[in-house]
Amino acid sequence: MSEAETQQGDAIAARLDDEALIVDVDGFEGPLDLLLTLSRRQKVDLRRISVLQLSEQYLRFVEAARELRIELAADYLVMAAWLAFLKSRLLLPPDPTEEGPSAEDLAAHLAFQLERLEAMREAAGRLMGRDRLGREFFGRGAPETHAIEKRTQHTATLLELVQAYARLRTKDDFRPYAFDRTDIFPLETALERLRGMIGEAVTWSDLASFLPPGWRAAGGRRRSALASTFAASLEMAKQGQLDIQQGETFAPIRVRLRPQEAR
Amino acid sequence: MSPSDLTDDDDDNSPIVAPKDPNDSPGLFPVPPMGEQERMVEAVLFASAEPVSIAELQKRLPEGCDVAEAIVHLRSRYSGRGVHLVRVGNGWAMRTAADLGWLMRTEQVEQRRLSRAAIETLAIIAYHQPVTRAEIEEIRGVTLSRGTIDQLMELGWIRFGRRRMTPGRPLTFVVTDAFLDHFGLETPRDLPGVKELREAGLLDSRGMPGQQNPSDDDEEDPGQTELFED
Amino acid sequence: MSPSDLTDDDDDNSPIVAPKDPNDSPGLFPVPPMGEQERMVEAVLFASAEPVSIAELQKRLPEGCDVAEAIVHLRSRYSGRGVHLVRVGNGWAMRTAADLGWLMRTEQVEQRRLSRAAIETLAIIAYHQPVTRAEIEEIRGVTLSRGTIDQLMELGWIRFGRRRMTPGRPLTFVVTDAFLDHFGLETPRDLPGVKELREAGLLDSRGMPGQQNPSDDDEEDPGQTELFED
Repeated sequence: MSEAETQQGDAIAARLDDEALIVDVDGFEGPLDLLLTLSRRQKVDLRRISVLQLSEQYLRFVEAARELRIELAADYLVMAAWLAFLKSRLLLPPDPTEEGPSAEDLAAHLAFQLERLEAMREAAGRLMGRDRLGREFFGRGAPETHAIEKRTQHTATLLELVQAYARLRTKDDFRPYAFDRTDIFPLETALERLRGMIGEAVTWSDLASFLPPGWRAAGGRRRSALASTFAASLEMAKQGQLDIQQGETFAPIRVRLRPQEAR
Repeated sequence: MSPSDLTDDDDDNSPIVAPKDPNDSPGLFPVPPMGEQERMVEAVLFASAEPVSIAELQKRLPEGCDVAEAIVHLRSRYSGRGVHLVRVGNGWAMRTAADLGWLMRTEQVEQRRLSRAAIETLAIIAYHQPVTRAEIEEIRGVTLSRGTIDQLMELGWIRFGRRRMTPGRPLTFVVTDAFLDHFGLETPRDLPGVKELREAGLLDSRGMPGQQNPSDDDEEDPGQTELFED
Repeated sequence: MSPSDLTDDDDDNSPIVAPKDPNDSPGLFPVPPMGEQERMVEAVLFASAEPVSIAELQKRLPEGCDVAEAIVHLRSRYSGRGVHLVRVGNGWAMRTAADLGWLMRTEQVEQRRLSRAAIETLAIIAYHQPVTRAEIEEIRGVTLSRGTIDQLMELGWIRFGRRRMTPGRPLTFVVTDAFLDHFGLETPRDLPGVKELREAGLLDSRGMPGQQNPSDDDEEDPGQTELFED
């Protein structure tokens, strides 16, 4: 066999290999799982894995998947980008000015992640392979409950509890938007109050004297009540029920009942 | 059936009892020793929901086993113990010794689920404690019936907390250690938030923008922390 | 709790163990002899399908009984039998010997097949507990799908643990006594290979170099110290 033929043969074998993987791409539980599968091909202890070689294999896989127009999840592409970065760091001589972990540290961590994932896989296998209740060993088939004394016990699980709470919370979230009005003196109330009191104001009176008790101290409540009462006075002036007077800018606003003859 | 009946049975079936000549054995494997047979009968009777007949046991044990004899041995082994091997109708079963029946009485509890009002109230108390009656009503949007609080008190899951230092000094409610114990929580802080529930797939509704984790709120309220130390 | 722990308990509680002078007895009636106590524990454990905690046993037996000692006796009585007394977390239960599982075909329950993701997630929670969602995802290298946690919760094999005292105070997951019961484990320490994995550093939560290691903070939190010490 010529060298060219050998190369071609290798290429086909590699390609078949890759295709086998691609067909199974759905079977992988993410990029780390894929890396673990690829690393098994190196047939070495995971602690002695060549991360460089592994990165190349992974990048080749992603490339092949692209050629076959297989859409890879973003996770796989993120890992590809990271491995490409790692690969370049591993190939280049270390830059002493560069901060952060060395390429070797990063490679060692990747190897650790693979080893840990594999260890967990094995542990899961051993766990599921254990003698299990209801399969290899059994509890009492006829638990005894002599129904003599009946006592009602209410039970609830944590799941029910948190779901109940979530239901309440979610109900709240769907509440139609409403401004929570506290400390707001509504115009309607101001109008009503002013109408009731204006009869007493036969002489000029400070608008502020019409503010309801509890809304007179300086602050937000006073501002709100003053604004509403002022708006109410404008409304009543428009209706010809009162007169408004202000001596100069920022001077107190005064109102009085409009004399009968002026109406 | 008395042990003597069993012995009679033995005699009737003598050809299949522990054959000395392996050629007589109808099975492929040697018959297990009597101690093993006894263990097998013990396990089957323990795990069965119904009494098991000799015939059924014979079918389940390896060929060549002498179930009747195993039962005689097992029965005497359990005699005087807290559990007895008894004949029930056509079969055999394990039963608590009659003189210890009084021990079983606490088992007779009828489990009933909490009403929706109760579980919601409990949830509000757990997540918002210390919380007043008015606040519970505000959150649920309905009046709190007396029975609900009484029920939760009786269950030992809530208790009165300290009075709120607001006008009227209303009583507050808090959850108890029994509550934590029942729900497998170490502290009230371990209650999952709405966001976490959603992430864990325990909540179907869609994610709401700007949704807060209720437990995050807790942290901002210095009043909350004291309680957790109770 | 190992048998030696039980013995320690004995010492602690020695004043209430079978007082010789009836006047020492805290109850109205003399404490039953150990043989009787053993029968009672036997009856209660046989009657229950679920593990029963020492505390529960203590509550059901007459005052002054030494449940822990009775369990030690009972356990040795059942060793090698068709039914065993096994420890499950904080409780005790009677279970058939695993080598006789083949006899129990009629009792076998159809087990729901777990997805690979669910199995791995379960193993990670068991070996790394208490473990956060982010750590599970870091170990598996994929996002944890919502149904996975849901399924394991429904099986009653995992529950919420206490919150991690790190920024965001994430919830943790831990395995339950039902998990231990199902897999025939006395404590999480008995998980297969857990010691070797720990010694090999494979249970460390090691973050990417250069990134903040989430587990660093844990060390400072005494509350988080391994569940395996339970």
